[in-house]
Amino acid sequence: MFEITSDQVDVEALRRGLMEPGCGGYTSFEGWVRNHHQGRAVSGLHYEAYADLARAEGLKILAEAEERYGPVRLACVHRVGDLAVGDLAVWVGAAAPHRDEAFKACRYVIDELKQRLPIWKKEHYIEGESAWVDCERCRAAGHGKHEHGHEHHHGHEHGPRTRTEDEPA
Amino acid sequence: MFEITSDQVDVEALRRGLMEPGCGGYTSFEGWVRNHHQGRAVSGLHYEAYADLARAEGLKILAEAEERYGPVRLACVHRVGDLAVGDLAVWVGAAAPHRDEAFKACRYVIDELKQRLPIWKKEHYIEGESAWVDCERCRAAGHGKHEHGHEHHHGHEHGPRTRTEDEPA
Amino acid sequence: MSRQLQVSYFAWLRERAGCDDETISTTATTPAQLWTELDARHDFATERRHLRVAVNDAFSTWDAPLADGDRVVFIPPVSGG
Amino acid sequence: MSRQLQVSYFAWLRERAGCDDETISTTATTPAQLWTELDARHDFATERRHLRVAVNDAFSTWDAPLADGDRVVFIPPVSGG
Repeated sequence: MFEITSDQVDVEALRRGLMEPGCGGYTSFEGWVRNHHQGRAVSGLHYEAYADLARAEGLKILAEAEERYGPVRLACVHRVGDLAVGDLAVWVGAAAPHRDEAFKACRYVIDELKQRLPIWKKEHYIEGESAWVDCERCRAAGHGKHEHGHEHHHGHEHGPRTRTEDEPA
Repeated sequence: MFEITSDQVDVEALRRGLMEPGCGGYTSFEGWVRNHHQGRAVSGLHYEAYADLARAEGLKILAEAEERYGPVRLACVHRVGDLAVGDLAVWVGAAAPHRDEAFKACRYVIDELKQRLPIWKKEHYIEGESAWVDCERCRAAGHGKHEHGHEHHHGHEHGPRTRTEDEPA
Repeated sequence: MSRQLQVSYFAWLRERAGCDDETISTTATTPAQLWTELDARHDFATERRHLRVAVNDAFSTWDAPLADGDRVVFIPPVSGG
Repeated sequence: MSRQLQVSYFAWLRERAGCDDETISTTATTPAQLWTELDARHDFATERRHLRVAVNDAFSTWDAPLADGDRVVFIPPVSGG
């Protein structure tokens, strides 16, 4: 089950949906909107998705995790729209006979979706600006603003991008 | 927060207790009672704890995780008493600024507590027997019944042990 | 021969284009050619190598042939999760 | 000189001993000596090297000195989680 939604996520219902008497280990991951990012105070953020492709790619990631670590019961929901600090942005759940597979499958899904899902985050800062956030992996590599042409392991090329506008938070 | 309890675990309350505006990543692990173990159909189980030492050792494990992966907000609850298939036996939650630390701290806690907490599991089988379960690491190493003297990395020595009695499930 | 393409924009490409979607009459036969044409019109202020492209809601190469009625989406670096 | 010790049992050691706790008057000065004495009485059917020991609710070595009133617990291989 993979879903892109603008509604609040019912974590308890999702968790119950993965329960199965053959599963002894359950791992979940939740991404929460943080009050800071790269030294700036964040007041909230907006997620925008290319929903048709994001759903297809999300299901593909879950299928890959099942193939690598299965049998494992997996589900994932990603929010879109306006979110406040503390809101749940993404939820991943994995239930498996043993904990190792549950942990690895859960981690695989969140790592891959951060790199591959066509979803974009715009941060609103306390000082009253907003900015589209650059790619996590580019940031980790310490690249500057779209001046490089490295290749990521998923075969796509791109550069980091942070665009700032004079927009109220 | 580390607790040994014979009461049902309120996962939602524990999760909310870890929320903090500086945390962007939350990972939880739940151990559920499985309907099978090493090829035998399980009807339920009983956990017995040396509670005073288990609490001290549990807090020590949480402190070690904090030291290795902190800042990270951690909590853990282990059930004792009679549990049915599907019941939650153990819960670990970890909230950190980023997901890598949340995953690693959560995994560290569950891995360590399985090796170190003085808690014992007795399985009840569908066929009507019960047995104390042997140590996970001994089982993984393929050892026979307490005929070896290997040393585990926590510095203690022990052998696996499965004792079976003619007791109704 | 020109074809009609449906182009959708997201994130800062949408803001540069000033619209969510547009229907384009073009002689471009590949996403690469279409990008060059639309970049000239909208000035996206980025380079193509920073983007991926999807045709009809599936990731595509830049030199895939485009057919009349195709939906094309240029995909900036993602930041979900 | 003998001392009074409080001994608690868990899991299958408890079942072999037939009790949760017992107060022992003993000349044993270490957990190792106490184990030998109690194993002779209860026949635990295991070897000491498979166990750990706790004194006053903290893990201990087998050759630590025991004092009057100490609580001693022999700890079989654990299986929590």
